[in-house]
Amino acid sequence: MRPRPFLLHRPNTLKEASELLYSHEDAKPLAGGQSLIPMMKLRIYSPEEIVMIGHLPEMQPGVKQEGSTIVINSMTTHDMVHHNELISEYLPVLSEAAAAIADQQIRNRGTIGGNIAHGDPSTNLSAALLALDAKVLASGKDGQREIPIDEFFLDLFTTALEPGEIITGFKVDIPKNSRQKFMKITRSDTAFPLAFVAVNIQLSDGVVKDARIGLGVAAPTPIRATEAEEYLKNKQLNQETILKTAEMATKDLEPPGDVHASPEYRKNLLNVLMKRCLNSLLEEVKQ
Amino acid sequence: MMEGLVKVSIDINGKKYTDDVEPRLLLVDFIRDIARLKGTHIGCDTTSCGACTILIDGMSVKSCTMFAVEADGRKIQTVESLATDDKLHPLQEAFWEHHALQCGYCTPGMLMSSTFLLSRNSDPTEEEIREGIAGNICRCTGYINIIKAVKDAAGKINAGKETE
Amino acid sequence: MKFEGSREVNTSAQAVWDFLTNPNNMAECLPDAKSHEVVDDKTIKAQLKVGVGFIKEVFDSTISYSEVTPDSKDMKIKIDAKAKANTATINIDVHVDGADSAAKLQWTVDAVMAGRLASIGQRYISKVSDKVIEQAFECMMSKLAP
Amino acid sequence: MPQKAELVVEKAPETTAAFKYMGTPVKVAEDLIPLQGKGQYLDDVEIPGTLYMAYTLSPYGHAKIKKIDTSKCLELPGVHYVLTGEELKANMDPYMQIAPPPSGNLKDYPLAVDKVRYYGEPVAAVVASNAYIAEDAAELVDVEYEPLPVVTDAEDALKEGSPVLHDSVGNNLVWRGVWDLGDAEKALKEADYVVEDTVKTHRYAAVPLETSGVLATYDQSVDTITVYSVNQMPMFSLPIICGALRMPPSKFRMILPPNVGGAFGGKIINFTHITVVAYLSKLLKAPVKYVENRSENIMSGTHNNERIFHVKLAVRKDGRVTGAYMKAVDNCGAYPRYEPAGAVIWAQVVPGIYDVQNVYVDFSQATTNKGPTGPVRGYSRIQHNFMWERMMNRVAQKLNMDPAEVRRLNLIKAEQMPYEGPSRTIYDGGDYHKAFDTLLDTIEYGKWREKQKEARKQGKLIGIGLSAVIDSGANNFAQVKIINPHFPASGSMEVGLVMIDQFGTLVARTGTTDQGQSHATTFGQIVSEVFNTGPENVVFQQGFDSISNVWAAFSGAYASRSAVMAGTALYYAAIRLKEKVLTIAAHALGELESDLEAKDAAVVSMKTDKKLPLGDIATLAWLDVNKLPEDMEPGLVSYAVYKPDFTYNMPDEKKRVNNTLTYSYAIHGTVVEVDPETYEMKILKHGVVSDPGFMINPLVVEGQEMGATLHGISAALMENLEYDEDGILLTSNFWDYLVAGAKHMPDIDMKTIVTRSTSSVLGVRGVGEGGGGPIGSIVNAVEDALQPLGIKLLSSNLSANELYSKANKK
Repeated sequence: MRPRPFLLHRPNTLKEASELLYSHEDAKPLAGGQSLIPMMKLRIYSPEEIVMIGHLPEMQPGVKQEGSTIVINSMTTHDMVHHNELISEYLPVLSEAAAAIADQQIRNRGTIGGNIAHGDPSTNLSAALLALDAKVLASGKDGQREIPIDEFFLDLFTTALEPGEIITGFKVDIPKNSRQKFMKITRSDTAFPLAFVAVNIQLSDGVVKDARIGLGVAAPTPIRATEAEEYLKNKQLNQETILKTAEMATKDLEPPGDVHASPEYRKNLLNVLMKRCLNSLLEEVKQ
Repeated sequence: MMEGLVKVSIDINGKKYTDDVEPRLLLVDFIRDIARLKGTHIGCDTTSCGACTILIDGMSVKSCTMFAVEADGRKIQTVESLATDDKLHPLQEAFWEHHALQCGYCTPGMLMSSTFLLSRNSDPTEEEIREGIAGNICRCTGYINIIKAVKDAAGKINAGKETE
Repeated sequence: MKFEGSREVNTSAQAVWDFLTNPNNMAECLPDAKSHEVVDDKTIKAQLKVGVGFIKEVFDSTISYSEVTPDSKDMKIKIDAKAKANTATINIDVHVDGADSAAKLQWTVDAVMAGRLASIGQRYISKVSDKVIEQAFECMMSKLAP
Repeated sequence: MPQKAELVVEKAPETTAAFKYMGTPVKVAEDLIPLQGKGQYLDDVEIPGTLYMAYTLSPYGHAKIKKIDTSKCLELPGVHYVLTGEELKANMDPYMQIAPPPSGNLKDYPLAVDKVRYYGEPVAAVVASNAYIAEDAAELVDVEYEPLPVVTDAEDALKEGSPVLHDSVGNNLVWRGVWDLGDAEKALKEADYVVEDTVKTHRYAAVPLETSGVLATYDQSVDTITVYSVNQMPMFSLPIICGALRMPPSKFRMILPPNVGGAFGGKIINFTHITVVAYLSKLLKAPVKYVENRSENIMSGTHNNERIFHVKLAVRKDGRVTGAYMKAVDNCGAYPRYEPAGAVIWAQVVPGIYDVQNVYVDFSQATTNKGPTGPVRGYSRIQHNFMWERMMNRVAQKLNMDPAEVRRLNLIKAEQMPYEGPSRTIYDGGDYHKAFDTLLDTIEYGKWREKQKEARKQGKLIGIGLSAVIDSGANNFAQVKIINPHFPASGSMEVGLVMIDQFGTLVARTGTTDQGQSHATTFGQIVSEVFNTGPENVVFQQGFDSISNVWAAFSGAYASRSAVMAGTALYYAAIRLKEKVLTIAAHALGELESDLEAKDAAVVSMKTDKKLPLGDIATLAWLDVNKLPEDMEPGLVSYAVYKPDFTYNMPDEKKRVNNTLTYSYAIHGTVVEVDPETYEMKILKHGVVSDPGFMINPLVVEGQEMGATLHGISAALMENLEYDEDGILLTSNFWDYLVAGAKHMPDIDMKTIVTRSTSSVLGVRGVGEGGGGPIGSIVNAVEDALQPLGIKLLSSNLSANELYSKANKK
């Protein structure tokens, strides 16, 4: 299948791109296109105008350390996120999440900015960035702003980006004494995932000082398990607390259902993944 | 600026192809219908099957999930680039040796994914090969012979390197 | 696909009923209407841009009232909506009752979604149609009793 | 000319060792073409000025078409034409139906007329100057529908009061037939136990990686339509199409490009596309191309028969099954395009691999609001094989026996071969016990049973499952006469042509349509063998062409018939040609024919060592023809049509007939582990032991068996066509219709044991359709794994989601 026609814009600057997107309500930015183009080919989504942004200088792939912060540019591909040394070292949950996206070809082309801008609860990186308390760097016609990831996902396919705003990158403070894990269950690499979980806990002498948990395909948006995070704080990580955390993280969820997973089954998977993530971190600590 | 037809110029296998195209023209259609290189195939609508896999600036991508305009000014390799002077690429040799194809429809995509894999990992394990071709569907062979062929080709390429 | 909803309003059942049965009020509350036209006292034609987030389709829709029964305050609303490769047929049973300043509006929906979005968007489609209808009633009730 | 009977005895040696070129894993020369991206598949065929067609599809499962407005569509620049069912109805006849009336009264057109009956049914066909515009235009066809009640379940469809799909039929019954073979009633009465259960096989599709497609052109100068298609049985489809279009087959040229991207049965009922595109090309006097997109291929490109069985087995105390009584209902979707053939084709494998002579089957097929069904790898037999394998496990459970033991007890014995089944199928040799025992060794059955005990103590869910398939091949079309005695087809045939060109090159042609089965190399080996010369001297013509290539009316690659049918025809043709070559050489050399032999592209005298190259013989035969023996016809062309004797060639009043010429078989064993929390299933071990008969090229045969194994694994664990209650297909593309990838395919331990086929000339059996083998072993293994949870499985498709819901229902 082939996409419906659209008008193409190839702006020269980020500012120009923002202005275009602001003034053309039905325009959509195109980054790596790995989410967008398949939807356009199936004709379930057909923007009237496309604004190419992948070539803009401000967006070019790159990961760098600025003091205690890692900055990831928007066009950094999943494959780059997966293999980047800084990310593997300091933000392994993000690296693991990127590695688990679809297949090699899609990881070679899909970008972190496009992935997050999509506002889809089934994108791996959203859970990882929630767990890492990332900041989304957005550029609009009135300038730059930082949006805390907690405030970014508003509803299904709906984000906090204002008209004309484009994600230029992400900032993540390097967590201290952090243990991180990403786990996912999917029937097939390019299929809609069944469930995934991203965990980032700060440990001191086996006691959890802080915890952030991102859940995927758990709700209309990527979400955190805030109650469970609260519970886990200042607790020793052990079988009992792990079970309780998993239960609290999932008990009130109403995940979407489809032919591959009922809401109940998805809930169960999230619970199991939650336990497995924490258990695997517990194992790591023991070693 | 807003554009109707767009001039696109793409280097495919060392040859430059230029045409005015609709912005929505998929790269795979550019390769097949404008460059008239028919080795790159279409097998699905959802970026799942990998029959259209090519290398763009050395990276494997699915050419059905890119617009031709996105490839403007870039270098592409398709399956037609693998054999040189009628000499098969080691991967092609190994696919032949192991009967790693039946209908051959997935084969160009499989070869391009494998080429990328070996460019990055010269000695992949069986598991790494499975991961490397996870984005390519084959309905005929059951994959086992493909995995064997990729492993074998890696061995031969490495042996070749050592003797150089 | 079936779902239901209700809303309590600080006004009389009669006021709710009168407001609801006037298609002009409904027309003002159609979510994401690109255009609308009240054809007669039982029919609205509208172009509705419905979807989730940025994924939206424009549906040519006909909304018609039938079996309007003032005595029991029951009526049926039928929505026939058609877009490229997608159609929806939605039947809503509406009932109003309740005391003077505590009316209750109740609706039950039976929706048949057909086409590509119904096939591909199975995970979300029930939530969307549920939400669209709820929004329309919410909008009307808040106009009636802000 | 030699008689066939003599050939069988004299020329087909008993053992592989007797052959030089056949029986060896020759590398597949034609693989080199697609390997370099040089293959020519349908979509690669280009004709200047080609227009493109796209369909407008039904969004509903069942709805009345109230009005079609094409005005907006026609306004779009680049649009040439819009075709609707109304126009087709006025200009063509509905397709021939296999079933007799009343269901034979069904009116089937390639575009919906008056109403749509399944989700994705083509409603209009739009022709435009390119594929992009055609797709845009197809969306602008404005169809007004009135939704109708939907029926998706076959048993519901046969109930009184169910929505009726085809008014001209009056109800949803396609065909019903009863087989009363032996005395099942008596067996049940006398049984120690009656084991009863319901078994269900699910709906999945062939999904070859290349979808179906058509390119048609109309040549006014000769008033002929030329169609390039990927149809697997072009000459069988031709009368169906030409009958509907009211034109003589001789004015309709069928071509298959040299490469077809897989088929697996899924490229047979695509004659609907061919009809529409051919019609349009003639109407518009322009080449028209259509290539299915993946969604179209999944929605309507051939689903397999979804079947429900209600079974009672008569069982003796010792585990011997003495009879079977069953009611089976097929859900054959909205249009029975190849059905009800599936309602008899199962009878190729009535008792499976087990010695059961008393079988009663009451079989019905129903139309429903799902996509049309047709042959899918293992067509109609895998359902039946699956039923047997599930029921064997039920017997084991009932008697508290090891399921392997129950099977061993009931297997047909080697000394019973050739075995005549209750429906007069003749199983052509084999050693089922040896294959079965080899399989148990291969998967280390005993060891895994021990491991399973240990695992259960630790709360792990490990299960072991076994299953078998009879992979019947080279069908006898007479079986369709069970459905309709007037159906004009019986037996089987295939044609081979072998010639030597002017330069002495051997050329071979046959009517089969290669879709990845390596015909060129395999058939080249046969010709090589006869002429005792290397395959480099043989050219096999790839692709099919009803004008320039050979064909028989049943020609094609389906029903695992190519090696058996075309192989034999070529073998005969080659032998006939060799006779002529030797005669010419004897005349030229002045020697006795009996002193000469063909060798290395020449004829050599065993007496004098004199040698005459084939090139020289070709010169005599084609050019210097006055030097030929007196009265000899010039040229070096030999043509043979092979029509096998099935012994029981036609059905009798009890519906008994030998349905097929060869019956290869495979035993599968699977060890699975089910995750007790997520219910994900992982195959720890999978073994296959098959008996393909003599293998002309073991590399190719093993490739086919491996592919069939993949299809079975994918069908059991992934592929599922699921419809909602409104008849909307929820798995309409590869995001939701999941097919196995490299990560899903476990290592397969594959072994072959070879016994010659007693019924085929070369000793080969048809292979490659045993797609159902792993389905039974996987379902049995998963149920075995879940035994501690007391979960019983019903269907041939498993998902973790379903297992979870079963585990948490109690």
